[in-house]
Amino acid sequence: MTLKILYFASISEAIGETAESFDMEPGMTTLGALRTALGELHPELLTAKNLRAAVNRKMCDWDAVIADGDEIAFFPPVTGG
Amino acid sequence: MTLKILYFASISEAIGETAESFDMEPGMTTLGALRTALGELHPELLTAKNLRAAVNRKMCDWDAVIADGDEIAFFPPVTGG
Amino acid sequence: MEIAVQAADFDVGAEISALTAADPEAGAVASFVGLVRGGKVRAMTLEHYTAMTEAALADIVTAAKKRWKLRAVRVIHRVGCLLPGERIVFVGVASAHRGDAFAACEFIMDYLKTQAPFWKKEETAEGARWVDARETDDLAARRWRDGEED
Amino acid sequence: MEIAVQAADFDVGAEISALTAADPEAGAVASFVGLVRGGKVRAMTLEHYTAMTEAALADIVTAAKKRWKLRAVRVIHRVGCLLPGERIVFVGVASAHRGDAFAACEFIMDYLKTQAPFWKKEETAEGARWVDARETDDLAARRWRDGEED
Repeated sequence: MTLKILYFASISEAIGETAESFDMEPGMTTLGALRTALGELHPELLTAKNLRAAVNRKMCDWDAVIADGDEIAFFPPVTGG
Repeated sequence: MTLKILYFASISEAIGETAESFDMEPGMTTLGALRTALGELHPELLTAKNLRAAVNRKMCDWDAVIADGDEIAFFPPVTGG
Repeated sequence: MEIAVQAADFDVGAEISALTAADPEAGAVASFVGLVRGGKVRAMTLEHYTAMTEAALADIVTAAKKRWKLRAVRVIHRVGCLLPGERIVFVGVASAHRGDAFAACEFIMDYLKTQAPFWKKEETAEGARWVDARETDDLAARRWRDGEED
Repeated sequence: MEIAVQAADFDVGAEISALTAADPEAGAVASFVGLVRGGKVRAMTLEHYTAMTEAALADIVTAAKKRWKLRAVRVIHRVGCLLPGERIVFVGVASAHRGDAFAACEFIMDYLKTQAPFWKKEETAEGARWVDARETDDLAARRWRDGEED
């Protein structure tokens, strides 16, 4: 399945990308599994402290199920307001 | 001793006065005693629900001590804001 | 001047801006505006105990400053005749962080409602009547006492 | 429009007035303004997740409306480059009574601080750095969960 991956703030700077497309093997269907798989390309995703993620623009826990075509964003804890 | 007495809001309307001077017998030195003494002139002070009072512009309990020349105000619970 | 008791209306935006003007450490402003509610009320008259009012408000502000870290405080309370929709009261509190600003602003309003010598008289089609104190206001003020250190 | 994410500044007084305009039942407006603090910070850049930001703020407002009786809510958050003293965020809540307005305004700020996808980067004499999330913000948001009914 193909996923749209976005990176924000310090994560984006560390990886050097703001967006990419990622093809994931079938059978690995959680946000946590995606993080592990993407971590082979971008080890920053594994070492980042308190990494957060959103699936289709909703903040999710690592056990969230993901599907083909989803928009997945990785970012540090938010600091607005 | 001579006291300056002020009435506000519904208390003032019920009594029909906003201010008066009151001479109190020596020996009766609390706000509660003053209320009882003034109540003979203005029974509204005895029957008013939740009557409040201030001595020299500070809200006080009925056991507050009063002295010659004090400014004493009687009023209902406040409703500003 | 931190405290004002006045017949005139006030400019909420200007008051909030003034609380942080020239203070680079003030990152948070919590504020409150109370207005005359409509419905059956045609007009409202606010009586007050002139000689005591500002001192009572100043005592409330002093208590708030003792309890929280505040950068600036402003309290404005109107008196006289007000129409529905008109502003009655403004409380603004500036602080470095929002927790202190929110708590102090609500504390000042809760104490103002039970300690400051103002009385409202409403005019309706059935005549004029003095507004009754709300028991919930006493409860609101009382809850701050549970956490007091002294 | 209840929610705005914009580069432009906003008029706090006009926003607060608009919350109660033509609503005779709105007797209370609690509001909050957050500003860029100075000190070592020369400028601040706010990045955000454009496609998600307004939806995240709308979810927070919906949760507040479910929990308290509110008449109107307004949330404005700026993005882009801001200087010390400039406004970053506005939250205004109108209600019949002040308790609901204060609680909802603080709730919205606490959730915004932990749930809305904004990130601040500060520029100082030593260079630029991403602002760290504050643990106290997590604690502030968490305390609203203790009282939740569902």
